[in-house]
Amino acid sequence: MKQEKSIVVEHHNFQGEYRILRLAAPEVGPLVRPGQFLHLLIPHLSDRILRRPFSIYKADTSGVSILYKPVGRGTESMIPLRPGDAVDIIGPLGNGFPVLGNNKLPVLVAGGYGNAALYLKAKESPEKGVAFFGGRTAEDILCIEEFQVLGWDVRPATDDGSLGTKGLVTAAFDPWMAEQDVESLELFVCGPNPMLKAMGDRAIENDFTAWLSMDENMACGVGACLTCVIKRKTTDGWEWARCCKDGPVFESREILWEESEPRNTQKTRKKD
Amino acid sequence: MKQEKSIVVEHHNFQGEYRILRLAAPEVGPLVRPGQFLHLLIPHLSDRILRRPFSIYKADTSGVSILYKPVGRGTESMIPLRPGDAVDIIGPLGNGFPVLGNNKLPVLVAGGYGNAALYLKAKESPEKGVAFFGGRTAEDILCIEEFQVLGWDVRPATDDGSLGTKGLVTAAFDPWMAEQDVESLELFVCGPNPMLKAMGDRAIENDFTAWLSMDENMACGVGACLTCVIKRKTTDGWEWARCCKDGPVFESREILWEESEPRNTQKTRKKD
Amino acid sequence: MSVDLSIKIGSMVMKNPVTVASGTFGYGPEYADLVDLNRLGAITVKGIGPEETLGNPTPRTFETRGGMLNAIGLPGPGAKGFIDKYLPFLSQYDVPVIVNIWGKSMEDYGKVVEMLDGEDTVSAYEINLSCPNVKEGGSAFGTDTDSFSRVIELVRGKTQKPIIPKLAPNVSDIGAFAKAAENCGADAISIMNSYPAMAINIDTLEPELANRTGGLSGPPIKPIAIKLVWDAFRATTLPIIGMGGIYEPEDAIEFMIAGATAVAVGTANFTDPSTAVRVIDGVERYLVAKGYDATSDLVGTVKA
Amino acid sequence: MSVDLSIKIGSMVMKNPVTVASGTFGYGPEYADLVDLNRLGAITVKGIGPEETLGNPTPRTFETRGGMLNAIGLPGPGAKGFIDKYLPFLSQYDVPVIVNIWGKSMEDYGKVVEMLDGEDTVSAYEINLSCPNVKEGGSAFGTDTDSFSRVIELVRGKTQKPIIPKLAPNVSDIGAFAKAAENCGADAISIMNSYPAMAINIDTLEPELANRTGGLSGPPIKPIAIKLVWDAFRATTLPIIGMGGIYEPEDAIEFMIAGATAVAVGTANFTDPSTAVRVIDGVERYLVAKGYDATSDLVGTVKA
Ligand SMILES: Cc1cc2nc3c(=O)[nH]c(=O)nc-3n(C[C@H](O)[C@H](O)[C@H](O)COP(=O)(O)OP(=O)(O)OC[C@H]3O[C@@H](n4cnc5c(N)ncnc54)[C@H](O)[C@@H]3O)c2cc1C
Ligand SMILES: Cc1cc2nc3c(=O)[nH]c(=O)nc-3n(C[C@H](O)[C@H](O)[C@H](O)COP(=O)(O)OP(=O)(O)OC[C@H]3O[C@@H](n4cnc5c(N)ncnc54)[C@H](O)[C@@H]3O)c2cc1C
Ligand SMILES: Cc1cc2nc3c(=O)[nH]c(=O)nc-3n(C[C@H](O)[C@H](O)[C@H](O)COP(=O)(O)O)c2cc1C
Ligand SMILES: Cc1cc2nc3c(=O)[nH]c(=O)nc-3n(C[C@H](O)[C@H](O)[C@H](O)COP(=O)(O)O)c2cc1C
Ligand code: FES
Ligand code: FES
Repeated sequence: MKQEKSIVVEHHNFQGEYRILRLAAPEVGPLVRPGQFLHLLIPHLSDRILRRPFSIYKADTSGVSILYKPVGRGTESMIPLRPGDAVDIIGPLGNGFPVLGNNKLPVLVAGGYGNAALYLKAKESPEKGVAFFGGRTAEDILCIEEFQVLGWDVRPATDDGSLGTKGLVTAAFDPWMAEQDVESLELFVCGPNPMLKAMGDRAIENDFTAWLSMDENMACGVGACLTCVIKRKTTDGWEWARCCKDGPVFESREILWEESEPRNTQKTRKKD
Repeated sequence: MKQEKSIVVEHHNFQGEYRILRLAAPEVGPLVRPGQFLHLLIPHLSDRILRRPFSIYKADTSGVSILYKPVGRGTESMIPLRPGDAVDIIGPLGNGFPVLGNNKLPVLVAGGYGNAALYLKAKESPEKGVAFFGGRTAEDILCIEEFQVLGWDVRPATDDGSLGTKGLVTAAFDPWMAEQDVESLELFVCGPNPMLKAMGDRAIENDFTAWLSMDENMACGVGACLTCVIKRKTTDGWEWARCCKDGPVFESREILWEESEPRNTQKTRKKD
Repeated sequence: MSVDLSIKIGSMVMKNPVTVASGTFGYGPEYADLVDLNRLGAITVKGIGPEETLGNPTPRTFETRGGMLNAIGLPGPGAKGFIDKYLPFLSQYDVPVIVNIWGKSMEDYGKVVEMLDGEDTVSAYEINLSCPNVKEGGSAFGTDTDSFSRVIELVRGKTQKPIIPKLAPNVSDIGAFAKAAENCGADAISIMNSYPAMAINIDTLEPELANRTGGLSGPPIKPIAIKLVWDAFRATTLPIIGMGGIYEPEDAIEFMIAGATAVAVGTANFTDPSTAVRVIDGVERYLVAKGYDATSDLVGTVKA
Repeated sequence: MSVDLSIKIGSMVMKNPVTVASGTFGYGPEYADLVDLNRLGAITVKGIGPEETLGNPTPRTFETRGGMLNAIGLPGPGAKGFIDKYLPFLSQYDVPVIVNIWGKSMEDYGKVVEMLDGEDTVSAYEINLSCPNVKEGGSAFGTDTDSFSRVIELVRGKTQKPIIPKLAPNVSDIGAFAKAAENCGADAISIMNSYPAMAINIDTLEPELANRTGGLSGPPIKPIAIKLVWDAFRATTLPIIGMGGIYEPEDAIEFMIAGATAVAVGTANFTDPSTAVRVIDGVERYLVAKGYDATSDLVGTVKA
């Protein structure tokens, strides 16, 4: 974990509303493992004091990239960033995804910016399995070709049927799962909480492993403030675990879902 | 007085650190009289809530211009303004300079952005007299040629002697005054408070009229908050007068200077 | 589609729940070129004492991060001067006038009401018991429930018009003051005045305000004000006029959900004089969008 | 050219006057990768109670205009857990450790001190009498001088180490609490805790925090904190640890001029973990530039 004044190298529209921001960050870049995130101080956002967390989409020794969607005051304020601008980042943060178990078939499941969070995992994974990507429309499904180039079998699902299966990601996943040797599956999931819960439930029912990258509001990002806690099961009940430090990735069996309807913290609409 | 979403037409360096900002403002422009000012809401200055007052340098039916120097958080934040950007202004504010008395010789005295505040007066005045401009160096003395073109006899004074008389503006003014029919002089003064006081003292001692444009911190700019008050003499003492509404121009005899050393509110150094 | 924006504070009817905060809108004429005064729910004027007063020395205001400090100190024309200079102007408008009153002593409050009470244009009194910027009275009355109550009782004895004590924010239990106001016959309460605060120039070592301390207002205090309104709402049945950092319609709506029947736009007038009208329009849009019939349906609906 | 930055709080020597505010810096290890802990004047850890506790449900924080609300609610490992999990780490550093302690009852405060007092690594206790986010104790102790005094006396009876009551800001007369702390044998006082506040989501009508209300911290509260420090400074001879919205060296200097012997960097750690070190360097530069020999020369020098 480092704090670094990174420099914008590239910043432009990626797809739909998503934008890509590439940062020169020679201190942070080399440390990144798949599933980790950055805590970014948005420049000139002088009436907001908190950093914003973003999954690390790509990283190498020279720096990092993120994919983001302007959804609020902070992300909107990032739009004018230009090459050469300085951006203060802390990272890499969180423990990221574990390495694939022996004799497991890796399955990626993503929604929203989850695709970005899974790219490094997809790249690193020695085995290339199946990737289920969900979104509202075709426009919301990011990076399909990139995953295909890496050798993944990508199966999109869209609410409006504009790409792949019509429906939630589960509509594509469930029939596929029915034909698998389920115990050999190992899932890496990043998306809105309802998707995480749906996949976690399937993992528990069907006895496979599912690593869920949890999305909680954060203040410090380093484990100090106890904002981002989720309930983690213990032998005799539960304890709080910090998403930023103990997560964001947890195995499905660790998580005690609080509400019948998990709160979707992935914002989709703009508001101030 | 109008509130208007003006549009930046031109914005660039003028001289030294001074910048010129021209705004399309068809509602405010036509109302302007010499010596009035604008109250400007600096865009994107989201952690500062107060407007900033600026003398109106030029105005016509299409809009207004100001000359300003970046000296602090607000004025620094104006630098990135580009043609096409919207700027919320309220103006014209204040009562401005009165018309020249009969058989009077008009004399302009200015320091800092005072030159900008006097330009419209110089233009409007039927008689063109003498203009004394003071500054630290030649760079600080604005618009000499523009005043000359209008027919004014410009007499600069600089602290370092890089232009005109070496010394304060009084070093140029006093010897000149000694040779005049002083009672026929009518002064229009805009500059730092010590300059205003110096000229006011001379007016009182020598029995001529001096209109002083006072510079006080402002909040509302329209007379509502009672921030910008100065002491105005009354028959039996003094009362508060609002610089923004009752001023900014007062005759030298109206002003009760509070301190032996008047506080210089014209900022010269940058600080946050 | 149409929603009833009007509210009542005692006998005073406001056509919408939005007034301006005392001291941020002068006596009416100052903003008349920029704001259609007839749009406002009420005009609340700068504090009026029994006599003409000078207020504090300068500097009187200072800009802080996101907000401002003021120590204007209640200069003004006094009740008689106000009647002569400003009431004729205000009487031209179809808007209730709330006169904010203050005194250095308990008796002063009574005196100013006696002087104003015959004027039809005066619709209600907001009793400033919380000015952080005058040595005598003001804040002292606002932080002690006994003297607080006595001022309200005294004013109550002098007028049939609605009286609205303005509470001090720097107390541990605002509910106690809300209840005291109710018990003493007040018609509503205003929350909050600016918060006692200070800024020091580190070059000169001098306070930035001549009065040394002042009141913090604007966006920084909004979350404090929301909590005070909610606390008071649960302690009293009196209507509350909520204020503190209202800049957008959403801010006003938040105050109303917390328990404010009406709101006042203060410091925002300096930033953008169109704020009050924008807030009125935005509150109306929100009520329509949410399907409410009347402003009152929203008041105190916080799910807490 | 060289200036003595060190200060003393009772028997505790700090090599410079800058610590971190409890709850914003974890227990030490969390920021150790980003901040050279040995540079700090002291490390103040998150509030420790006698037992392991869970704190409040989520959401626990909310960003407001220019600041934030928190209602973390004092989760933590308890005194025993703290000793086992964090003291070994903290003992590696050459920095005094101030343990912020809290309790639901008066006895709790005594218990936690008893459990910690044998540990050499614990240098001092900051007694949290002002947490806005726990129902029992906390704030209630901080807004009533009697129970405030009794907690301090009780803790005083259990330890020789410096004790530093942390005062609640939502009181009318902070001086009374400062004096009470002095009379009860405290070694210093801390001012201020976050200010009781609230935010409501206008779409859902729900409070933004699960706890409904929380504490406002960050830049918005600085002018309030400066005034409280100045008020307390004139009421007591105890050293004051000032905090509330310190983001830049200039902010810390302003607190010191107002009367703070030391300062704590809180919410700013979230924005920029390098703040505390930047503040230390900036204070030193300022003292050198102004020709002071020691930090203490600056304390309380406001010309007011
Ligand atoms: C571990 C993690 C990884 C993320 N990765 C990505 C990514 O790769 N791409 C992307 O577009 N977004 C990502 N997000 C979400 C991103 O942080 C939010 O979109 C962003 O914080 C919204 O900020 P805003 O100021 O635009 O919105 P606002 O709504 O104005 O923000 C208001 C407040 O809410 C908080 N907040 C709002 N939404 C979220 C959220 N979903 N999670 C946490 N805090 C939130 C903000 O921190 C802020 O304090 C990630 C979030 C987490 C926790
Ligand atoms: C009637 C009038 C006319 C003016 N005309 C011009 C002009 O033509 N050109 C020009 O460059 N400047 C002019 N000024 C000064 C200009 O308003 C200040 O330079 C500006 O307010 C500084 O803002 P800042 O945010 O950059 O500085 P900061 O120091 O960051 O501002 C901090 C606060 O101090 C106040 N403040 C600081 N300096 C002044 C000042 N001199 N007068 C009033 N308030 C101040 C600001 O309003 C703000 O609230 C004029 C001021 C007045 C009162
Ligand atoms: C410049 C100024 C002058 C004020 N004068 C008064 C006053 O005379 N009487 C009063 O009760 N409140 C006065 N106030 C307080 C406001 O009415 C209001 O309670 C406070 O500013 C909080 O609201 P805001 O944040 O919207 O400004 C004044 C506030 C400001 C900023
Ligand atoms: C997330 C968070 C947690 C806090 N936890 C504690 C705590 O456990 N004990 C305590 O005394 N103060 C606690 N505080 C208050 C801070 O120590 C500090 O007094 C307050 O935030 C004001 O300083 P600041 O504006 O610099 O943050 C907490 C503040 C925040 C923001
Ligand atoms: S965000 Fe602070 S502990 Fe996770
Ligand atoms: S600035 Fe408000 S009265 Fe002049």
